Amino acid sequence: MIIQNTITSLFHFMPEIILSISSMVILLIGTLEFLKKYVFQLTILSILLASSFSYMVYPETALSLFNASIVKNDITEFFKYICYFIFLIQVLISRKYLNIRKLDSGEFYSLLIFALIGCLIIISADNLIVLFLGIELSSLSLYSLIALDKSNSLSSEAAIKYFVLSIIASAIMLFGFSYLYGLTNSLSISEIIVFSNTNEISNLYLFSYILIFIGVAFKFAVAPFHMWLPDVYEGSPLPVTNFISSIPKIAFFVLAYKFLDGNNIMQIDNFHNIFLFLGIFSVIVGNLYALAQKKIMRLIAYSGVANSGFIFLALYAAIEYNFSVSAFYVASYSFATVSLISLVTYISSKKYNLVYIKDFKGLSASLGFISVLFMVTLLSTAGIPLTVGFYAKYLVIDSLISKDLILVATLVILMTVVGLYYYLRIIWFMFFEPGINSLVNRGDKLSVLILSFIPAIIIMVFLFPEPIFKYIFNILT
Amino acid sequence: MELLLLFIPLLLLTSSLIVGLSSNNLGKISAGILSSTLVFVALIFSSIILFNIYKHEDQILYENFYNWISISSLEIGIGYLIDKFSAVMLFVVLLISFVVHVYSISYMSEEKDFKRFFSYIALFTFSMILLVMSNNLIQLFIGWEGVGLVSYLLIGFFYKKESAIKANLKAFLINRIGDMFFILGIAMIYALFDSFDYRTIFININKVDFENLDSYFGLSYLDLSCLFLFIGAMAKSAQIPLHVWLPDSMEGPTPISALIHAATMVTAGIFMVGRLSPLFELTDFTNSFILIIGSSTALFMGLIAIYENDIKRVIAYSTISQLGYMVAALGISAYTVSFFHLFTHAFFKALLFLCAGSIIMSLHHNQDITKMGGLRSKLPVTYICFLIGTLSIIGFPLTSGFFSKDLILEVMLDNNSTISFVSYNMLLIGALVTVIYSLRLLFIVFHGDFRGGKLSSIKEQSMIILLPLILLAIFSLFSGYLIKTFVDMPIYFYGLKDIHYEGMLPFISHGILSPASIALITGFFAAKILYKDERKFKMLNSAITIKLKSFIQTKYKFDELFIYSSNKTKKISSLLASKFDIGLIDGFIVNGLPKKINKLSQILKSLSSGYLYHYAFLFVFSIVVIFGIILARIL
Amino acid sequence: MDILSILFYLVASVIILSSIALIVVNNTVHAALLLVLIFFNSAILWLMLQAEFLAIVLVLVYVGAVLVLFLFVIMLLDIQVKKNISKKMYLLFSVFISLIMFIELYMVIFYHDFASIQKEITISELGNTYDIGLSLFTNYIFSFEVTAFILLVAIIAAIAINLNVKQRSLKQNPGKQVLESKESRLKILKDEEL
Amino acid sequence: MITMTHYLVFSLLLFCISIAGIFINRKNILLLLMSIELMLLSVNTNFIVFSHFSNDITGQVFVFFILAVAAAESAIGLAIIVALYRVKNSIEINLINKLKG
Amino acid sequence: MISNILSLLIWVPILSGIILYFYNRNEKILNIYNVLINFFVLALSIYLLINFKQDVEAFQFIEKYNWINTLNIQYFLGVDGISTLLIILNTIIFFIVSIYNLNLKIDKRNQYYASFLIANGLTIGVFSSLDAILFYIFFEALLIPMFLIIGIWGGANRIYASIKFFIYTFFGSVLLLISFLYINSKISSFDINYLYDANFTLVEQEWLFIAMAIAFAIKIPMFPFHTWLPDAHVQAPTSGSVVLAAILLKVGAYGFIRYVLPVVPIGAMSLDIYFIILSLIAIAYVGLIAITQNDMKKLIAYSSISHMGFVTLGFFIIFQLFEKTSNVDDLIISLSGSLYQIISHGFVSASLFICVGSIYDRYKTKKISDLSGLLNQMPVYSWFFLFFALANCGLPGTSSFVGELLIIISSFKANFIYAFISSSTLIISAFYSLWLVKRVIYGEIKIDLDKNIDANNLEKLILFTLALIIIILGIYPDFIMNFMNTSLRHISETIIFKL
Repeated sequence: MIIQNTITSLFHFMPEIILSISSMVILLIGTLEFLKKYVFQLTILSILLASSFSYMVYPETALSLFNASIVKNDITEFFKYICYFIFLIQVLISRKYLNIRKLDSGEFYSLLIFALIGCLIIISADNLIVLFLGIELSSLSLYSLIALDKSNSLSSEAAIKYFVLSIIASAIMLFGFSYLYGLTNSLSISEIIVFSNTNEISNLYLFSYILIFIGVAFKFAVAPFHMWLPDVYEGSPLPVTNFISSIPKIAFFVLAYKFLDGNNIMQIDNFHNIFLFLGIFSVIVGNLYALAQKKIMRLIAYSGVANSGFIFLALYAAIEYNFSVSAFYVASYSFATVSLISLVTYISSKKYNLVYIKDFKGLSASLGFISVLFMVTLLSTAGIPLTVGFYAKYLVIDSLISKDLILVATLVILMTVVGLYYYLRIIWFMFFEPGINSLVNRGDKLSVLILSFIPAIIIMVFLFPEPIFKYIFNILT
Repeated sequence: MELLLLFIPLLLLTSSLIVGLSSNNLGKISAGILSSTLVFVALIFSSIILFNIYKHEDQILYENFYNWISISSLEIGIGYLIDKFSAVMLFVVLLISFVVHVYSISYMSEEKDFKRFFSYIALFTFSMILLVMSNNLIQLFIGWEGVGLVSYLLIGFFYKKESAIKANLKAFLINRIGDMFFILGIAMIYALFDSFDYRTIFININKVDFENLDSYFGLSYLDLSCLFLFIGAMAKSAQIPLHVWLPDSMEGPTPISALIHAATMVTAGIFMVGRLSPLFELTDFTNSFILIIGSSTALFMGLIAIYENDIKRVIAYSTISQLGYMVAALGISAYTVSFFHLFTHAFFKALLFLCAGSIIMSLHHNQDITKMGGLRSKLPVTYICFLIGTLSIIGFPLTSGFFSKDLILEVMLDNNSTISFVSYNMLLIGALVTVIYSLRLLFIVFHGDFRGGKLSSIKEQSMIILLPLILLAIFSLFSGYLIKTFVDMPIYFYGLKDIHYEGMLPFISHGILSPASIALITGFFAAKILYKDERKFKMLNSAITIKLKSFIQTKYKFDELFIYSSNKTKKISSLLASKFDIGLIDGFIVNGLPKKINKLSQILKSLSSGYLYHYAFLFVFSIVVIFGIILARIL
Repeated sequence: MDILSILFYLVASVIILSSIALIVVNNTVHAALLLVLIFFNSAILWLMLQAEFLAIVLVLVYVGAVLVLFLFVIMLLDIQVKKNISKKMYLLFSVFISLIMFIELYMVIFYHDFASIQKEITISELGNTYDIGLSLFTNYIFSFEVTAFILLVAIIAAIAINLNVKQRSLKQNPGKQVLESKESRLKILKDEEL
Repeated sequence: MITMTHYLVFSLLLFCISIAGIFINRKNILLLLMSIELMLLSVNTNFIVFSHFSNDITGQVFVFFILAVAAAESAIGLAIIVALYRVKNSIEINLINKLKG
Repeated sequence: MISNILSLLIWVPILSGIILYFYNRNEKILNIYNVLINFFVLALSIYLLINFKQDVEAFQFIEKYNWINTLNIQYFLGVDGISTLLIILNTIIFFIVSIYNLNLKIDKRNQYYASFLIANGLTIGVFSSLDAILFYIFFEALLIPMFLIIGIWGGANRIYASIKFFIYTFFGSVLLLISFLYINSKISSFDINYLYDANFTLVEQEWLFIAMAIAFAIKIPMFPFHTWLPDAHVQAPTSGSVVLAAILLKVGAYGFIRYVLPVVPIGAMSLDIYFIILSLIAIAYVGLIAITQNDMKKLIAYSSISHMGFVTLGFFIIFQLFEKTSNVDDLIISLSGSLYQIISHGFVSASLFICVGSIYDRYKTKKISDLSGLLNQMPVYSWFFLFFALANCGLPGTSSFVGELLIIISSFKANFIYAFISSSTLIISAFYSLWLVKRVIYGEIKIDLDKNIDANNLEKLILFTLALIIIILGIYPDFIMNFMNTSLRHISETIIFKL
């Protein structure tokens, strides 16, 4: 029976399997001189294949695979699609960048796909072991990806910082897992939730959750657990940063969702207030830090810290198990940040490196359309209307206000006003300042088309958000 | 009739627009003639109206012909209220305007902006008519501001002259001070009666319980509102202390001084008070105030004229002084008496100004009387006209000024109160002063020797200049005989004031035997000795007189007061702008706050060291804090 | 106090003491050897908890492989041993913070009643290794496969990161020389592309 | 009698010591890796304790995976350290602060 | 009758603006296209005006679609008398600006035009949206084109000004968002009609009032939130200044009358005294500041603030009027005064900025101390400038007089002091306007350009049109008064009903 179960499971798990096989194939091809140049194409092909398979094996009802190791349902599939899409764009846009830095080797793409697989496993894990392994698979791949860039002296520093801190976080999370296991005598997330709904919640149980969510907070880079993020953003190759900025966050959001949805622990004051206070703190710290930044990637990182704060606030607002707000926020933020970093990647795709914010000066003169895309994305990150980011912030503020946390809402939104300044600074550098900036390539029509995908989505969803809202509200409540 | 009334302002407006906006195709002379013709037509219309009003006794034309604003209960219209009072005023305005139009054709012929000038004076006449015809306070105010505007434009007609553009700004600003109070007064009246219409206001005047109204600054509601209205009039009619603009306004072309700054616009204040007499009648305080202001203006402004050397300024100060007489008469509720003086004054003062204009033209724009003298032989017609004007202003028996001024003095004396007695004496001295400065002017300009170089090149102006002078001279001589009309003139809703008047002959004889005659004779001799014979007296060089003289020559420092306050305003303004607005609000709060946030962020940035162990420490520290808080809450 | 208790305290105190020593010691080799000691003692502890298989794995994998790797690296890098330069205040504060963290969690654990989750301990007939193997290859087969990937990633990473692609020898490659063309050696850049 | 609490407190102590090791150490990066190993060891001990006292084998299975992952981690960690050493010619932690702010 | 006329009005300019953004070839086509679109919008708005039924109390031309059901947000458009007038003001000004822009010599012309077109559509959106969030979206989106206009085509210090403008107004609008969300959390709707029916406690109303009032006070701007405006004006290009002064400030005023007064009247009533004081300060103090400004645009900017003080005064005295007289008519008169002032100021300030802009184009300076005697060299401009300056100081016969008159007489009914301070504008505005004229227009010429630099026919047409509008509004205000009357009565009754 187990074997049969495993075989059906394998069928339903086809997309990930395709990815892992292709990852290994890519690794092999990368070593062969004459096939090396097809690595990129193969990566794209594998993602397309995986996502189309994912569509083919779309579960009609929720599925539990591999002896309750893995679940597949609407939510996991939804976020997986987002991951595939984002990953596709990231890979498409980073080819030239990698090429110049001689990073476009088989192992790079292979590790990237492994990182993706890790995240996909986190998304669909229903077992603490699988969860842990997924986390580690993606983290280990990411450490190595950061360290792979030998041309950049900062990359190994970023890698070691990420490595050490991330493992501390994992260890703390594991510590939480261990208590959780001890108390519930089970490693299955769904059983744990059943446990917390049937038993009285003891202090140790609460603390084990806190330990776990400190780990989650670390992965989201919520202040004060955010220190690694700017350094990693700055030190890693842009495609890796791009990955770190979005896909793990989606994965960890799903993790949080799985832990908290229908879990009585959410009703404990001491527990859900953590989200509130970390969220507020993160919004403040992120925005304040971002204000003083001179480097573009650090700025995006700190803005990410602020946005993670919003995600936590949204999670706080999910006391009534309404995770749609946070889900929408995560999705919208991931899209925006991917678009931002992809644009930076594209602009850096010549030997011209976009490091400082002042490097943006006069960009609109040479890359008019790209600047507009950049502006749209920035405005979305800032939460200005006409972009989907507005709804994201709107929903969070709305849910805070409906919980009568008006002061918090005001404080948080005033911090976004502070934050607006640094977004505007980039815009003004691009549009208002003169500058010599002919160091970028113009002709790459395909990349521009790809880059305009997300801004187009950002605006389209702003105009017609109802289907998305309906879908997300539907699957998450 | 209504049609005629509608046509009068329209004609003038058309004239103004046509002349003002026409292209170069319309020549100067033809523009002048066109404009004059239109005014003339309007004049004819107005005389028809005047005639009709007098034919049908007690007929009052009151109608709205245009609804300007109507919001719910608020209705403001443009209309007319023609009784004898306004009909006469209408006629005077149009007459003087016509005369000045004709005069200007020649006077301004050299100017580049000839047509602009004509456009302005037509616009002025239009506004003035709007004011005179008004049947509500707002229309009055519109006309009021309109004439102020044109006055502003005309004083600054020579826009390259620094003094001219200073003067016009000053004139407008001081008028605006009055307007501010005027509109406040209007607002107060409106708040009381919920209407701007004279009729509604006057009808309801008896229904208002004045006792129970709010009082401000110890003044009753009505006192204050009338006071505010009168302050408006003070500015327009150049009463102390808001008179300072009028002497400066002489920077404008001379015909303008005649039309606006002597005959018509400056009397708008008098007209307004007369028009609102039912209201003013009820306020004792304001009446006393008016009386004091009027009589002091009459006396003290006359004094200044004695030492003034600019021919136009002398006449300007004389105008202020004469306006003082009119205002004083208003103060004792003798509205028609005041109006009578307005009527006669309009002619002789216009005459004087136009004569002055003629002289100035002849002397190639020299206005300094110390450079004149002995012009009698060269400018005979002007001399005669000027003489008539002077006689009229000094109240020489049987000239128009005699009647009107004596009537004021009589009425003043008849009014049994201390203030009016004091005022009477002031006005009497004022009469003496009037005689002195008027004759001084006459003597210095026309008698003696010419002091400005060669006399031979000077010659009399053309008939277009002279004819208006003659016309006005005739009016100046004979308009006084209409005294009965004014004594019997009813004012809308106010009716007649009981004035002691027993007929022409007794009035003349009484007038000749009055103290005013003594003033006249004393003044004549004083002026003759001092300015015609130019005798020197030791007494005049004594310390006191010199001090007095220099005090008067400072013009009582009113100019300085206004310059000081305007400079102070500018200083305060720049101080506020730099210290408060840019310094405090903008610098400290609007830019200061972001700067502080930025500083905070810089500090935070410098705090993060980049060391791995610090990161780890912060990590654990945060965990400890979180645990601590939660434990503290649990235990 | 029974023998097991004595053993526990003995082993535990050795582990604690050597771990304290580990974090303050300057010499890396000493540290590595202390780690070996800790692992051995932990294995004893695990044996006391009837986890024989894991105890063996710990010794074999950790002491046998991982720590040897450590020592290799230590030798390879030939690190100069320098004194720890922690400032006194910082050191004190760090210890204090860790202590507080310990106290906090200690309070939570100490006041928790574990009686409810303790079950009667039975010893598996087929042995610990069998039990682990059974669940590993049935219930946790998926995890097992994922672990394989993780190890693969570790291998790839370890090699790729330190793979030095620099060409060390100056040996000519005639084939390559022949294939070179003008275009491949000389590229004319337009202004725009700069 | 040694109870579950004893074991748990022991492993907690171990955990705290190893965490202190990470930020007390300012020089040698290898010691960081060793501290991490200690941390994972304490986690493992925890799992085994729970597994033992609740008589459930899955805790030990988890430990098995943690051990495997920890091995992989140290491999990658050491690789990164070597790479770092190549760039900086040193592995002192107090020299790694190019990325900051 | 065209259905969806409001949507057309909003989206035609926005979409054509977006198209224009990507077209940058033939300048002539650009010009024609831009003017045509603006004209089309103007024509549409006039069509709206003609078909508007004045005596209907409810909103007209309603378009109501469920936009975001899940969040209660609707695509709900509709106009009443007030918004129709403001839309007309908007379209006229944008049309005039589009014609004025023909003369400009700028780079990125297509983007310039596009920004204006988009701003045009968004402003119409602000004026016609009846859903609070829709309003907020337009309100905030409007910042973006203005930000770009100031930032890209502005003067030397444009970045500071544009950032200040953007962040300051954004700061205000987030407070607005919070208020709307709070209201939604209580009544579960953003629909304006529900907002008007909603009842809140006094404390709620006070806080809501403060938040919303600050948002709109920044936009109007009221003292002490005004400091962004002079900077923005000075740095903005001429057309930008025109739009800023004529349209953007009105958005704030519109917000007050649409979303503050009728929604939280009790809160407004309990705090009205502070806002009255601020308005009075704006009138007197800001007017005083205007006097010594050396930059013409700054001067006009400060005068704008001072004039907008009248608007807010007219808004906030209504409560005291109600207490004193309990007569709806008094409220309507006061509000009419304010709205008239809004419309009039739209045209007057636009004209002044066009004049100053043209002077700047020729002399390359806006400093008053650098200029003198322009009448000698560019008489047509100077006469128009003089006229507009006179209109600015509220001369009867021009449109500004009407509003000021109504507000002064209403404020007297409320309190003597209010009237006293507000009427001081007669002096102050004359001081700054005419002193400006004296220094710039009159006198001897200082910079002799020795060229024929007077207005060309196009500029003459623009100036003449504006002057004509100002005069017509001055002598025939009844048209607008009647137009607004029903709507104002409706709003006043809503306010009174809630009190």
